[in-house]
Amino acid sequence: MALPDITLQLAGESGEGVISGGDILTSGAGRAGYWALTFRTYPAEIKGGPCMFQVRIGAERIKSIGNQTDLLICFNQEGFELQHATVGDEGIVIADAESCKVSEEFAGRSFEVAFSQIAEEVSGSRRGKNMVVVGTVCGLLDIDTAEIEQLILQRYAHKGDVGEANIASLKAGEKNARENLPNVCNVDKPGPAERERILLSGNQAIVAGALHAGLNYFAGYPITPASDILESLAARISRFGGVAIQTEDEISAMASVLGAGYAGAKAMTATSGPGLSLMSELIGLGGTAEIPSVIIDAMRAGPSTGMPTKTEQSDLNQAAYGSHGEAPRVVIAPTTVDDCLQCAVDAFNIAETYQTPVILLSDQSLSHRLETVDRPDLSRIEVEDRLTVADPGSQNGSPASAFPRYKLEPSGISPMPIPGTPGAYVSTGIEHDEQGHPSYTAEVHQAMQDKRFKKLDPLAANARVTTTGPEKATIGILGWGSTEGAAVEAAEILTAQGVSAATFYPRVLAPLPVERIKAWAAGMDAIVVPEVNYTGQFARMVRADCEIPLIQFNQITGHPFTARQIADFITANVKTAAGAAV
Amino acid sequence: MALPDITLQLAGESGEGVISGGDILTSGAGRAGYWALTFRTYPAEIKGGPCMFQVRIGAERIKSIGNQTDLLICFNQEGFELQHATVGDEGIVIADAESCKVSEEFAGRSFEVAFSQIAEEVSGSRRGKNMVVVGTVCGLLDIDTAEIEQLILQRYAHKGDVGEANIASLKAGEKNARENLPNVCNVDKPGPAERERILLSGNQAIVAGALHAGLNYFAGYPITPASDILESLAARISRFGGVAIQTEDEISAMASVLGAGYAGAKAMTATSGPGLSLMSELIGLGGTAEIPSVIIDAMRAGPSTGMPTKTEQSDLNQAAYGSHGEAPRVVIAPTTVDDCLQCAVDAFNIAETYQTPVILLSDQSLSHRLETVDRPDLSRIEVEDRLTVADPGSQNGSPASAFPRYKLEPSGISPMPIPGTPGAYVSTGIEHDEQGHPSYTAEVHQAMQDKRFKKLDPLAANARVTTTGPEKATIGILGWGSTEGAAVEAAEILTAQGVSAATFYPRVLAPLPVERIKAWAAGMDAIVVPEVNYTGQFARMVRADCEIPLIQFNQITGHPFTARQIADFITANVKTAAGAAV
Amino acid sequence: MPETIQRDAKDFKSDLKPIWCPGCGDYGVLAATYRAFAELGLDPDNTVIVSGIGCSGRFPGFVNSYGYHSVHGRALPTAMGVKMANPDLEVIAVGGDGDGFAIGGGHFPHAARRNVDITYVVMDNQIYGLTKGQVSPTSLHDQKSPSSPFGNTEYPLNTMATAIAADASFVARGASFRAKELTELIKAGIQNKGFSFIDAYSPCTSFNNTTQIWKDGVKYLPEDHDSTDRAAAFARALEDPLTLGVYYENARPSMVDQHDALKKAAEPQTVDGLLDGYALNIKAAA
Amino acid sequence: MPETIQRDAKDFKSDLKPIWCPGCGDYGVLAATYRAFAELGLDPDNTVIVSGIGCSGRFPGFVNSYGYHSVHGRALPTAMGVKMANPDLEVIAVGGDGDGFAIGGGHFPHAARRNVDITYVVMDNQIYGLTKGQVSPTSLHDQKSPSSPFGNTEYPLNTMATAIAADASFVARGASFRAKELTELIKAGIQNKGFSFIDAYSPCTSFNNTTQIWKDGVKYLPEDHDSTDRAAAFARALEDPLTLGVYYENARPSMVDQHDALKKAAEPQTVDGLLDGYALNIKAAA
Ligand SMILES: Cc1ncc(C[n+]2csc(CCOP(=O)(O)OP(=O)(O)O)c2C)c(N)n1
Ligand SMILES: Cc1ncc(C[n+]2csc(CCOP(=O)(O)OP(=O)(O)O)c2C)c(N)n1
Ligand code: SF4
Ligand code: SF4
Ligand SMILES: [Mg+2]
Ligand SMILES: [Mg+2]
Repeated sequence: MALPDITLQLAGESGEGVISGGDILTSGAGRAGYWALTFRTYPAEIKGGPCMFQVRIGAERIKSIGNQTDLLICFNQEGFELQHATVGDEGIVIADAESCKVSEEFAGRSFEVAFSQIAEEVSGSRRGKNMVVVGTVCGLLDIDTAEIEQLILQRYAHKGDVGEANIASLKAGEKNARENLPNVCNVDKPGPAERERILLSGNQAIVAGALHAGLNYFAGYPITPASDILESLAARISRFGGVAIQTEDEISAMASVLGAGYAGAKAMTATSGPGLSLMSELIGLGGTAEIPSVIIDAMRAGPSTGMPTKTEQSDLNQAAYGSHGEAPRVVIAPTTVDDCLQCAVDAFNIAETYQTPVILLSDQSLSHRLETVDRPDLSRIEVEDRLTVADPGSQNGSPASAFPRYKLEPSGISPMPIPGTPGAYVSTGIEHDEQGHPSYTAEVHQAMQDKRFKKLDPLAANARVTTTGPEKATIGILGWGSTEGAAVEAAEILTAQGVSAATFYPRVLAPLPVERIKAWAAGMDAIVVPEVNYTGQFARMVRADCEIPLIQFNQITGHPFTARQIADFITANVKTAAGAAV
Repeated sequence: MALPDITLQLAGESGEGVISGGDILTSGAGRAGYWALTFRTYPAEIKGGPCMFQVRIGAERIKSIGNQTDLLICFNQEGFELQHATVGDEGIVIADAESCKVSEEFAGRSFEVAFSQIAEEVSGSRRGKNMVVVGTVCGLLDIDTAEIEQLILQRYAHKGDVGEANIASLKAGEKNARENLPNVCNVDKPGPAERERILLSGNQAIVAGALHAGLNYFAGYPITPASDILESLAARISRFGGVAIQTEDEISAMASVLGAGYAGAKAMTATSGPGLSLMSELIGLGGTAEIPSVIIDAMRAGPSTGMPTKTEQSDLNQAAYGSHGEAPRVVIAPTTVDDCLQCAVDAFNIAETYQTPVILLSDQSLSHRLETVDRPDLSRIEVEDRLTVADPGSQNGSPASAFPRYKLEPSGISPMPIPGTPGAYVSTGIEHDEQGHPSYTAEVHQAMQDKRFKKLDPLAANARVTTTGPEKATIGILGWGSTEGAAVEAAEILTAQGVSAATFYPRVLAPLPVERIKAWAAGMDAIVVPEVNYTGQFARMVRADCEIPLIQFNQITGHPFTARQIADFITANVKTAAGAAV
Repeated sequence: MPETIQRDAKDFKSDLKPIWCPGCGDYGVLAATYRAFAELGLDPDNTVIVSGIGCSGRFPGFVNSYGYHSVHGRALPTAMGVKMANPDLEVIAVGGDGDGFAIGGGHFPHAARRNVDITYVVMDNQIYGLTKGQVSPTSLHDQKSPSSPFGNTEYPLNTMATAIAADASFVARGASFRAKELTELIKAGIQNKGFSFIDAYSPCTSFNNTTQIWKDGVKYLPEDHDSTDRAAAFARALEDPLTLGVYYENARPSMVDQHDALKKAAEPQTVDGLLDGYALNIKAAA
Repeated sequence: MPETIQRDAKDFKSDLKPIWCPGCGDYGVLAATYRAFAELGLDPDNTVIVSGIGCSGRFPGFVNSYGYHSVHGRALPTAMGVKMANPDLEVIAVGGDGDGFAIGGGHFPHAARRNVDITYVVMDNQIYGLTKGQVSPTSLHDQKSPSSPFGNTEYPLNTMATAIAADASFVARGASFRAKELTELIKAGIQNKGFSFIDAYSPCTSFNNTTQIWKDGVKYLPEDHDSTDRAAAFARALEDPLTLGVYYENARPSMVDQHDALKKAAEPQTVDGLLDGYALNIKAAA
């Protein structure tokens, strides 16, 4: 019987082409019409060390990393040792004949292929081992290799015969699999694609979204897993007329982003937790001086230096509350790769419209996973610009350098003059009156805090939310960020078990959409909040403001949730009002 | 009729001796057996500008700044203009005859005294104006000036005749008041003192407490209102064998404090909001590497640079959550000046016992208010030290530099070797195993986060709480920090009005004493949380963890609450279950 | 190019009265700045003054131009952001010795290395004025202050040497009480395409009143000083610190120039073009 | 004073195997450090190695001594805290060029000014190794990297010039592949009472493989170089950057010395004595 989708892992040593093999396989499967979503682990060493590439592919859109490994391909013994525990009860293991012995428990569902040897035979070099692996997978799953051959030719165009050698290995792997491993595993064939699709990572999607929104100033400091945003922009932003600068640290990056935003640019930085912490003071300045800015935080596992290559959703507190005093800012979290693109645009639109810092919380798993998504129609993704000053003279006519930059408008949003045009004023983080002049009276402070916080209210009411399932359900899953796919699948699993379940994923987390959460929650018998963190940061925010009972599901393995983990937690732990375990 | 206490204000121009006059008056009243508590405002200018000194004195311990001014002394017209609105319905105004005209509304309760002229007559210089003012107050309130004369002689010992001249002015002011303003206002005479008393500020009390706890390394960067902690320690820590260092910024200060703590010192830094924000990343390191440290945050009004000379309780979020990932730390808040001393000792005891950063949240009003308090008996304030290693060999005996520093003990607290003694290990903010070696497995991460968080549990259960009022009451006031005095007085006001009221002030805010709050809350019909901040940071923490309904009272005037403000808020806004407004 | 409007120093005065103490050197730096701006014919709407926190940090409020009062120590990276976002703006960064060399000191060498096109004027009073008189990185060894009651244990930072080591493209020292010369330095700094650093002695009359000593002690670099000789400039910087003048100049491509070159060399692209790079030319299974 | 135990370089090897790439220069610096420690007879229990984050930041883990792996850029202030808290400890700070001169660059001049008694060894590979190859402050102009695909627009920081401008009391340059000389430099740095800075070229074989160029290019300062002449040292620092040796020395009281003097001069006090200063000698009203 063919599976609706299949989760496969390539496990080996860094340097053996595990990752490049996985990349090409994913691309090839994508071009062959499959949907795909990847996940990988990184070695602790700078170079070398064990690594693993996982891809789940199927005929329908893939929402999460997959509950277990259906097909494990081991490049070496260590790969087997480290990964075999993830293999499902009916999962298949294919091991390198030369270097890997599979244990007894896989008897009957493990096979050997002499990857290196095959490569050597057909190409004269053992280097093609990973292509034999890719070919093996194509043979097993009946994926046409034509597209992959193209990719190989492109990738190795400047490397002499390497392309041809790799293609030979690929085909040899495929042939061997078709001949010697028939019907070992099967996956549903995809139907015709309804739309164009693209394959990219969360970080790549953020870059595309930011550029679409009009990004023209980027400053950042390298940090895993955000560095490739800096690198990608360094390579291409000049083609869009902007600049990308690698600063001496994150404080400098954020300070310069605010300077650029003040000067009228659409400015962004990208970092991970440690950098976000360092930006705390300046994020407070941005909120107080009301300067648009976008901060991408690709979360990694904390605390402190923590586990830089692992994923976690543990920066929400820092994003929402990090900064002394009470400095308003907006926090948003994308849930999928295509949502990264949309949220990047949203981030700029919100930053510009509300004149505020916007922190976009992605995470390591989302930053670096490759996902096939429908190609977004950019012409339909609207871009907004800030309210500037049409005729400052009419509003000003006042003494030198005293434009009422912080005018108390009912909306809380005051027109912002851009240096180079009339309307000179001083932007400041000192408490200030409408002209930006320092003022320490109770009235001014109250009025300005009101202005800065209340202007964000429309976001709570109007920002985007995705929800699945019925309005009245036994189980509601409330979450944020990259866990959505797993949560939606978990709801499907529960529904299939006869327990009605729904999901609710707001994009804007601060300000929290309190009324909308309450309205949705009213239809749920019990609400579970799954978070890849220790304390349940989002659950605590929701309890603080919505005053509804929640059940936290917290897990900090450094890996994303699987749907099964969420469903199992609910089945094991949640008793509904009726008293029965779900 | 004599008042139980009286709130008086001196209002004038910086440079006229308003502050020094107020200081001496407060000291003199203190020596005469009165209790006192002061409050002042600062000019916006670096030098010059209007300033105001307020002191409330009485026969019983003073808990808060006073609900209104009972006696306003104006050094000049601006002083009157800026402060007269604070004068109560029966309050008296005494104005400088030369420079100040009092408005009609004070007819019958305003008096003129020619402060400068009297000074000039008796001392040959108008400089003694402030001493005439002090003498006037002594005359009005029948305070013996003998002690004040002593203080003047001490203060001006090295300044030639200035002391004598000032005493002449003082006495002339007193005489004039006794002769020309008899029975204008009266305050209860204090009874005999039961214990020795001292008069000091919150910052001074923190310094004393820290030194008592064994502080031997201090590093800080100047910032209002914390600078005087650095200055005071620079002047005296060498007498205690320690060092105080002014670093190049707060990041350096905090890094060095952690270095010193690691090396075995009792180490502390002191800052205000902007500095605390900058320390975010390193506080996370302290929590992760489990290094004892104490951070004093003298909160000022935010956000950003905000209003540096004004008070606010708005850094709680930053203190509790500031740092990416999830890094445990302890947050404590003293409520009075003597409690500052006790809490400083507590902070070190907690830091040492639990091997964690401890953030002590004071605020501008507490930092700089002078308060008469019973002299603490230092011999009864216990000092605790960290768990070090008696015989590392027995636990170690293992390879080079692999002492199990992070051993998973049931208490979560592992013995900490001190450099210079056997037990070498590497302290790190990378996720690590028991030996401190980097480790990124799910099991290690989970175990170490459990260790770091759960070791703090005893604090929530056992840390100090103060509470007043009955166990069952109509109104419960739940708060933190320097608002306690006003809250307790507000409860007294409500009680006097026939509404039973109680207060609950925990010292340790993170970890939150959830069970104890819940137990106390169970006896209250309604719970009000007064905070000098905008969003209700503590209320939100309590709701997140205790899931009890709360009524927030938030005010951001830059000034401390008065008891009346809290009582009035409750009367106006709180309806109890019975439905009737309180 | 808009027509140049004749301007007067007082056109650059804002409606806010400085809150500095009587005699504070910052008044002199402010006056020199007004004059420099006027003489260069700067347009207030096209000029941005960026500062950090300190007495000197209040500077932008007193100038009729755009201003940006950042947090403590971040004037330089902020100014870089302003300039790189809109290279047409004239960007001046100002601040104190603490702001620029203590908390903000980490940004200085990088602004210099990048040669970002801004002029940075430090009002150097060898003290923290706003926080009431603690020693700063430029305070003298053994100097007494509230935070060094037994005398400063640290040795002062040599700002000229630091700037020359960082290869700033224009390095000069002036003084608030030498208004004409300071005006010229500020003008020269603004005219230099690249990072210009002007350390302006500016006495703090309240907490470190060096007015008289400085007035008595200042002198100028000799006529024959070769400001293009880096080693010679450094040697000068080790001599009498009260020597004023242009210590060092090293004209080279500015940060704006370099990024302009990148932009010019780049082929324009669209985001759709970018997405093409991720496209899957899907072949649906038959 | 405990009796000096004869030690061997391998006594300083920890049980953790370095995770550096094959050929990484950091191995050489590590070996030189083991030898320097052994030759000086340091006691592992009395020695603390402090680092920030980077490939080089992993260093303390590989040494049998106390270690402290701080966050990125904070090795110097951390080391100051360790040393000032317990001056009997031998404190060595290590790190990368990014750690020390980008994010941590603001601490460097102050460590030098204070003359804190530590030895700071920077493994300078002119690249960010751990984050996979972006340019660092010491990267060359025009150098290509993932974050400078069209060539580095910035100019490299001259670490020798920077240290001399900051008046560090011992300033030297070595190289990982000149083990014997590097060992001597580290020993001399540790023996200097005050802030010793050693910039050790340490090639990154994975992201900026300068091994051959550096090996071919290095030379030494001439015999007659006068390391006590600051101006001359600076002039040297402007010459061929591949020149190794002790550039500059300026012996003066260290931070520990200065604070020791304060402690010695101070009259001991108790907290009760301190409280006496706040005492109210209350006269209760009759
Ligand atoms: C992060 C932070 N730390 C500390 C302060 C307090 N602070 C304000 S200005 C200043 C130093 C002022 O000295 P300087 O830069 O020399 O300026 P000056 O007042 O002398 O002109 C300090 C420490 C602050 N505002 N922010
Ligand atoms: C605050 C913060 N920002 C960024 C990083 C990411 N990061 C880790 S090491 C490093 C730079 C490494 O370069 P270098 O200091 O030269 O050391 P090397 O790896 O070359 O030895 C960076 C940017 C971090 N860990 N923390
Ligand atoms: S304190 Fe000093 S620097 Fe500040 S305004 Fe007064 S004189 Fe100027
Ligand atoms: S990446 Fe470079 S610096 Fe890091 S271990 Fe490898 S060779 Fe050394
Ligand atoms: Mg200064
Ligand atoms: Mg490096």
